[in-house]
Amino acid sequence: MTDTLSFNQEISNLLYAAEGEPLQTCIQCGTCSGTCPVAPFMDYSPRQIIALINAGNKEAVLESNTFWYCASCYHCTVRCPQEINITELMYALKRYSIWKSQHQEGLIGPTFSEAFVKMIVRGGRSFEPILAPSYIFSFNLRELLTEVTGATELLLKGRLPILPARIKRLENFKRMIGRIIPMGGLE
Amino acid sequence: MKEYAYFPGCSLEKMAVSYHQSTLETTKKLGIKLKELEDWNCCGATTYFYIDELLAYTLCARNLAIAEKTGLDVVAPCSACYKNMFFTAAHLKTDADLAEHVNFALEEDNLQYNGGVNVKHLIEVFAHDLTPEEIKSKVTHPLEGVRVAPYYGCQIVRPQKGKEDVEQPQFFEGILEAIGATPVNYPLKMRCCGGSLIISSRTAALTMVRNLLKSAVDSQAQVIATACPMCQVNLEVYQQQVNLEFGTDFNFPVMYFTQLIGLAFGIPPKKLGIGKEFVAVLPSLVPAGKK
Amino acid sequence: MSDKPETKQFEPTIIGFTCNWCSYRAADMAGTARMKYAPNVRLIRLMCSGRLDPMFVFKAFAGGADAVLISGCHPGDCHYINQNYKAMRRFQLMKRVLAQLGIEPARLKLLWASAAEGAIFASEITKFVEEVRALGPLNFNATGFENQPKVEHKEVPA
Amino acid sequence: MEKKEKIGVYVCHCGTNIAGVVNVGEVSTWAAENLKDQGVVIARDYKFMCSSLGQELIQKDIKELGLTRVVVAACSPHLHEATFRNACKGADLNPYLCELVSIREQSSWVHTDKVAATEKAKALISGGVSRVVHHEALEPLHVPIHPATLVVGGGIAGIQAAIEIADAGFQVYLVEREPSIGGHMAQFDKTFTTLDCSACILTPKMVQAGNHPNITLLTYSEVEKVDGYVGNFVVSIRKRARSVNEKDCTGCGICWEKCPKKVVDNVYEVGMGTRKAVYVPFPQAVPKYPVIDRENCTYYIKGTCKACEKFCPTNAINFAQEDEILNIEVGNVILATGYDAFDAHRITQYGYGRLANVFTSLEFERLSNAAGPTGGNIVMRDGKTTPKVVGIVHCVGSRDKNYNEYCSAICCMQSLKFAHLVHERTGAEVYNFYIDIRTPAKGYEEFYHRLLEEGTHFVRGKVAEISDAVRLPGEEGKLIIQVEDTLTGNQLRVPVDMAILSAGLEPRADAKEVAKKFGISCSADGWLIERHPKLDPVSTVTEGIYIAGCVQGPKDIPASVVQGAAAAARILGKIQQKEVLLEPVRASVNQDQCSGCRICNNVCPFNAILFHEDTMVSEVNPALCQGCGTCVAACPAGAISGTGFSNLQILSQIDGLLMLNIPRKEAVV
Repeated sequence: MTDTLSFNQEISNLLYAAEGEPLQTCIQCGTCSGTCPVAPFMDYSPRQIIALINAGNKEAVLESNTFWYCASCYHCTVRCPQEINITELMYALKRYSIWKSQHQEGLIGPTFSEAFVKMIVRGGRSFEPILAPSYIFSFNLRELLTEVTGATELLLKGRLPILPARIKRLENFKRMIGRIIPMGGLE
Repeated sequence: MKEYAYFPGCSLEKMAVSYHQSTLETTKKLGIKLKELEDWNCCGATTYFYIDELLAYTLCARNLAIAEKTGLDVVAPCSACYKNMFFTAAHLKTDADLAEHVNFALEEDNLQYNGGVNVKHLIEVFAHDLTPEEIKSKVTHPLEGVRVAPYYGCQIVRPQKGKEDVEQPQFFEGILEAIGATPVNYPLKMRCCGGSLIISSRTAALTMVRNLLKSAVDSQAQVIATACPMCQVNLEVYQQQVNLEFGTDFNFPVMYFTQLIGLAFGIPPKKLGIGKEFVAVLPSLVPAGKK
Repeated sequence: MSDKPETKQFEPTIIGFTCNWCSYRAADMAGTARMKYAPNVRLIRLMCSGRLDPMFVFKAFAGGADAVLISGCHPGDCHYINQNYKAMRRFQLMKRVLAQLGIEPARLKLLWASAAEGAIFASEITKFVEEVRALGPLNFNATGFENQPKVEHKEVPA
Repeated sequence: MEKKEKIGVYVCHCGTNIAGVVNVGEVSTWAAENLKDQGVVIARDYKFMCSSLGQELIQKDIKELGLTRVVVAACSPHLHEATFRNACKGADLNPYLCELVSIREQSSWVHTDKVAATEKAKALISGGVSRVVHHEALEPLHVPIHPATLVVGGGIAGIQAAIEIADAGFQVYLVEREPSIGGHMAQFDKTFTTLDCSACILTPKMVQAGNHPNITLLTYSEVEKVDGYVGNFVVSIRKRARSVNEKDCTGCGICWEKCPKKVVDNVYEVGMGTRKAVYVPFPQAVPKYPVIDRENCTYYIKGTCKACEKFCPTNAINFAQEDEILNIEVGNVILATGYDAFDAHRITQYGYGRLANVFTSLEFERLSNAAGPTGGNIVMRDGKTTPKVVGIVHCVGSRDKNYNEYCSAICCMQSLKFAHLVHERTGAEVYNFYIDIRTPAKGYEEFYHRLLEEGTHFVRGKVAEISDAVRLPGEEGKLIIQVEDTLTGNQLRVPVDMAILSAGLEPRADAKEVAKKFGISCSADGWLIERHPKLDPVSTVTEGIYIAGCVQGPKDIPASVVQGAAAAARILGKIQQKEVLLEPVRASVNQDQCSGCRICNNVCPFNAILFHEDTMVSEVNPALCQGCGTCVAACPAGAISGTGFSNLQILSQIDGLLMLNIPRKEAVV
C-alpha cells in the first residue's frame, strides 16, 4: 500500500495529527501569501506550494526555496480561513526534503539545520562559534567575513562563549536520542 | 512569594547574557524566585522540527520532565523556547501515543513526563501573574517621556495558545505603562524579525529587520523593547549589516523589556547587562533616569 | 450463530432510544448525509427522552442487549420544555442500579444530539460500539442470576 | 393474545437506495418465514413502496388477505409515515395500525457492510412487527385554527408576509423591536442590481403595512412568551413604553426639534450620525410616533427638562407611561427577525476602529445615502476629503473558519454596488479584493460585467491586513492593503485612502433564545432550521411556526421577499382548512390503578394533569397534554398509559429487536 501514496498524502502523513485540516481543503485565497513577510523572496508563495502539492508536482515543490525561507512566524497559520497549519506544513516539507536528500542547490538551510542538530546532539546545548564556520565554510567568502566581523565584536562584548557548552548527563542524553533515531544518522 | 522553574535557554548563557542578568535582578526585586532547571538541554529552536518531529518533542520533554520534578510552572524568557515547550506540553497532554514514545526515550535519562507542567513566557509573568500595581510599587525612576516601541515578534502569541488576541494584544503596552514609559503605536509590532533566517536566508532576514527598524523610527520611538533574545540580536547586532546592505543609517537601541524595568526600578545599569550592546542605550534614557 | 459470517471480533448488540424531535432527526440527518457508523445499534423512537421508563433499559439488558444508548435533545432544547432533564436524572440512577446488578455502568450511555448533529450522532455511536466491544459480551442471561459471578455489594456514593 | 393479528410486511427497495446495500429479497423471505408466530401472513419487497403502485399493493392485500396490521420497511417516518397511513386509510384500515420502519436512514445509507446492514434491517422489522401488534385504532385530534397570524420582525420579509395575509382578509399582528418597521433595508441607499433607491421601493410597503385595516402594528415591542400549539398559540407581547400617547400624537416633529439632547445613533446610523433623545429613527418611519429613549433623556436622568412636553401641541408626551403586556391568540407564527451585520472589530488585522478610514458596509450605506449624515457625499472620516483610491474587501467575517465558515451570499453583489457608487460619485480608482465572485441570480453576472467595463480593478486574493505601516514612496498618509494577487502570485501593497469592509451576515445575537421561545431549533452557527432545506424551506419542525428572510440564512432582498410571501401562502392554506389534525399521542390515567400519589402532577411540563381531591385520583386533560410521555414513565403504579407509545408497545419492540440475538447468547453462556 505504501507505494501508492500520493505526494499529497505523504506530506499529510508528515504533519502532526492535531495540525488539523488536510491540505486539500485549501481554497487558494492567498491569505497566507499576503501575510507572509518572506513571500517576496520565495520561488513560490505558500499558497502556490499548497496548490503544487495538491497537483502532485513534487519536483517543483522540492526544488523550491519556499519552505527553507519560512521564518516560522506562524502569522499565516493564525489567519488561514481554513485553519490549515501552514507553518507545520513547511516543517514537514523540510523534513521530507532532508529525508529524500533533495533540495535546491546553493541553499544554506538544509546544511545548517543538520549542523545545528548535530551540535546539540553532541553537547546538549548550542554554541555559536562552532556553528558559524562549520556551515559557512562551504559557502562564500563574503558572508564568512561579515559573520566573522560581527562575531569578533560579540566576543569582545563578552557575548560569545569560548568553549562549547555541554550538559552534565551527556551519555544518558545521547542514549536517549538513540532511542529515537539511529545515532549514525546524525553523528 | 511566587516561585517558578526557570529555563534560560542557550542564548541567555552568553549571547543574551544581559537578558539573563536583568531577568534575575528584576524578579529578585519583585520577590519572585526563579529556580534554574538542573542540567537542562537546548530546546532546539525551530531546527529540530526540520529534522525529526519526535526527536524535537523528546528534547523538549526532557526539560519538561526535569521541571515537573520541581512541581513549579516553568518560565522561558526566549520566545522560541517558550513556543516549543508550550506545544510539546500541549501535545503530550492530548496524545497518549506520542507520550509513550517520548517517555520510552526519557527512560535512558531516568526521567518520565506525566503532563503536569504549565509553560509560561517570562513576559506573561510580568503581564498576567503580577498586577500593574505590584510593578508600579517598585518603580523609583519612572521612564517618563520615553517613547518605547513594544516588539512582540512572533512566537509569544502565535500560534494561538489560548483566547488572547493574536493580532493586536496589549499586555506589553501595559507593562511599559506601569514603569512610566510611553508605548508607541507601532504597526509592525507583531511582524516577524526573521531571526531564524539570518543565517540561511540572509537578504530576506535583513529586509525584515530594516522594515521593523523603519517602522519604529517612523513611530518616533526612542527604543525598541523585546522579550526574546533572537529578536534582540537580530534587530540590534545586524543593524550594521542592514546599513551596509540598504545604505541606511540606523543606530537604534534595542533593549530587553527587563532592562527597561530594571532601570525604572533604579537597578544600576551594569547589573542589567547594559554595556554589552552594539548600539548605546543610555543616552536616550538619561533624561528619564535623572527625573 | 449460523447465518452470520465468522467474525474475528465481538459484535455487540445495542438498543438505542431516541426522542422524536432532536436525536431521531440527528439519525435521519446522518442517513441523508450518508455518514457511516457501526451497524450495532438498533433504535427505538420515543416522543421524548423523558418517556424513557427505566424498565425499558433493564428489559433490553435482560433480553440480550450488550449495551443501551439513550439520546435526546440537548439540555435546554427539549421539545417538551425540560423533560430531558428527567431522563438525565433517571440515567444517573440507572447507572447505580446497573452497578449493583453487576453490569458495568459503562454499558449505558447518554448522548445529547440536536437535529443538526448527525455527524456527532454517527461518530458517538461508533465510539460507543468500540467501548462496548472492549467490555466484551454482557455475561448475563434472561433466566436469572444463578450463573452470575458473585457481585461484591459496594456502597455507591449518592 | 385473544385474537391473532394478520400482519403484512412490505420492504421497499427505494430504487438502489436500500436494495444497493440491504438484501431486500432475503429480508422479506426471512420475515415471511420467521415472523409467522408474531402474525406475519405476507411479506413482499417492491421497488418503490411510496409509489401509487406500491400503495395499491398494500391496499390490495388489506382487502384480499384481511390484513389487520401493516409494517412498511422503507425510509424515515418523518418522510413517509403519512403516505402509508393514508394508504391504509384508503383500504379502510385505521391509519394508526400501520408502522413505518426506517431501514434507509438507519441502515442502507449509514452502513457499508451488506451482511450487517441486512441483519440490522431484519432486526428492525422484527421490532416493528412486535410493536404493531399492540397498536390501537386511533382517531386524529381535530383542532380549530385561529385565523390570526403573528409576524415577528418588521423587515422586508416580515412586511411582505404581513401584507399578503392581510390582503387575503385575515388579521395580522406585526411585532417589531425597533420604534419603526423597515429593518436593514431602510438603511440602504441603492439596491443591486437595478440601483433603485431603497427608500423609494420600501416606503410604500411600510405605509401599506402601517395603514392596513387587518394589520395591528406593534413596534417598540417584543415577544415575551409563547404557549399553545398549532392553531392555538397564546403569545404575550411586551409593548415598551414610548412615553408618547399614540392616539394624541400627530407625528408633527416639534418634540424632536426642541429636544436639547443629542445622542449618537448606533442603530439606524450605525454610529455615523446623531438623533435626539426623543426621536423617530428616520423621516419615513412607520408608525410616525416618536419614542423617548429613557436611557438618554435628560428628564429621566436628572428629573428636569420636559422641553418636548412643553412644546407638544397635542399634549401627547406621557412620561409616566408604562410597559404594557398584551396577550394575543394566533393560529400561526412567522419569524422574520433578520440578521446582525458581522462586527468588523473582530478581525483586528483589518484595523476597523483603529484606522479611521476603514469603513464597514453599513457605514458606507449611510455615507452614500442622500438622507444620511453626509447627505450622500462619499467622504473620508474627516467629513470633507473625497477619496482618490478606495479598496473594497470582500468576505469579511465570511468563508473563514476563524469567524463564520459559510458564504454570506450578498457581499459580492453589495461590494459591486459599492464599487459602482464610488466610481460614479467620486471618480475614484476602485479596487475589489475577492476570493471568488459569486453572482448566481438574474442579472447579477451582467452587473459584474458592467463593473468590469467601468474599469474597476479586481484583485483575486483575500486581504491579509490593512495597516498604516508606510514603507515605500507614495504610501505616506495612506492605508496599505496587503494582499497576494493570486492570479500572478505577487504580494501587493495597495495604498488606498478608504477601505470598505464588506461585512458578512450573522444570526441575531439572541437567535438561540428566540428559537427556544418558539420551540424550534437553530443550526450550530445560529440560523433557524427549516423543515427541509430544499422542499420545505419556510416551515419548521414545529407545526404552525414558519420562518422567512435572513433568520433562516443569509439572503438578499428578492429572496427575503419570496420567503415572506411563501410563508404567508402556507399559512393562508392552513387558515382556509379551518382546522388541523393532530397526532393522537396523548397520555391517560387508568383511574382504577391510580394511587393518587401526585408524582405525575409535578413532572408534567404543561400542567396538563389535574388531581381530583374528591376521588383522590389524577386525570390528564387531553387538550393540554402534548404527549411527551414523561408521566407514563414516572407513574409508580403503572396507571398512566400513552397512546402510540405504550409500555407494551415499546417492551414488545425491544423483544422484537433482540429476537435475532437469543441464539448467540445461549452459545456464549
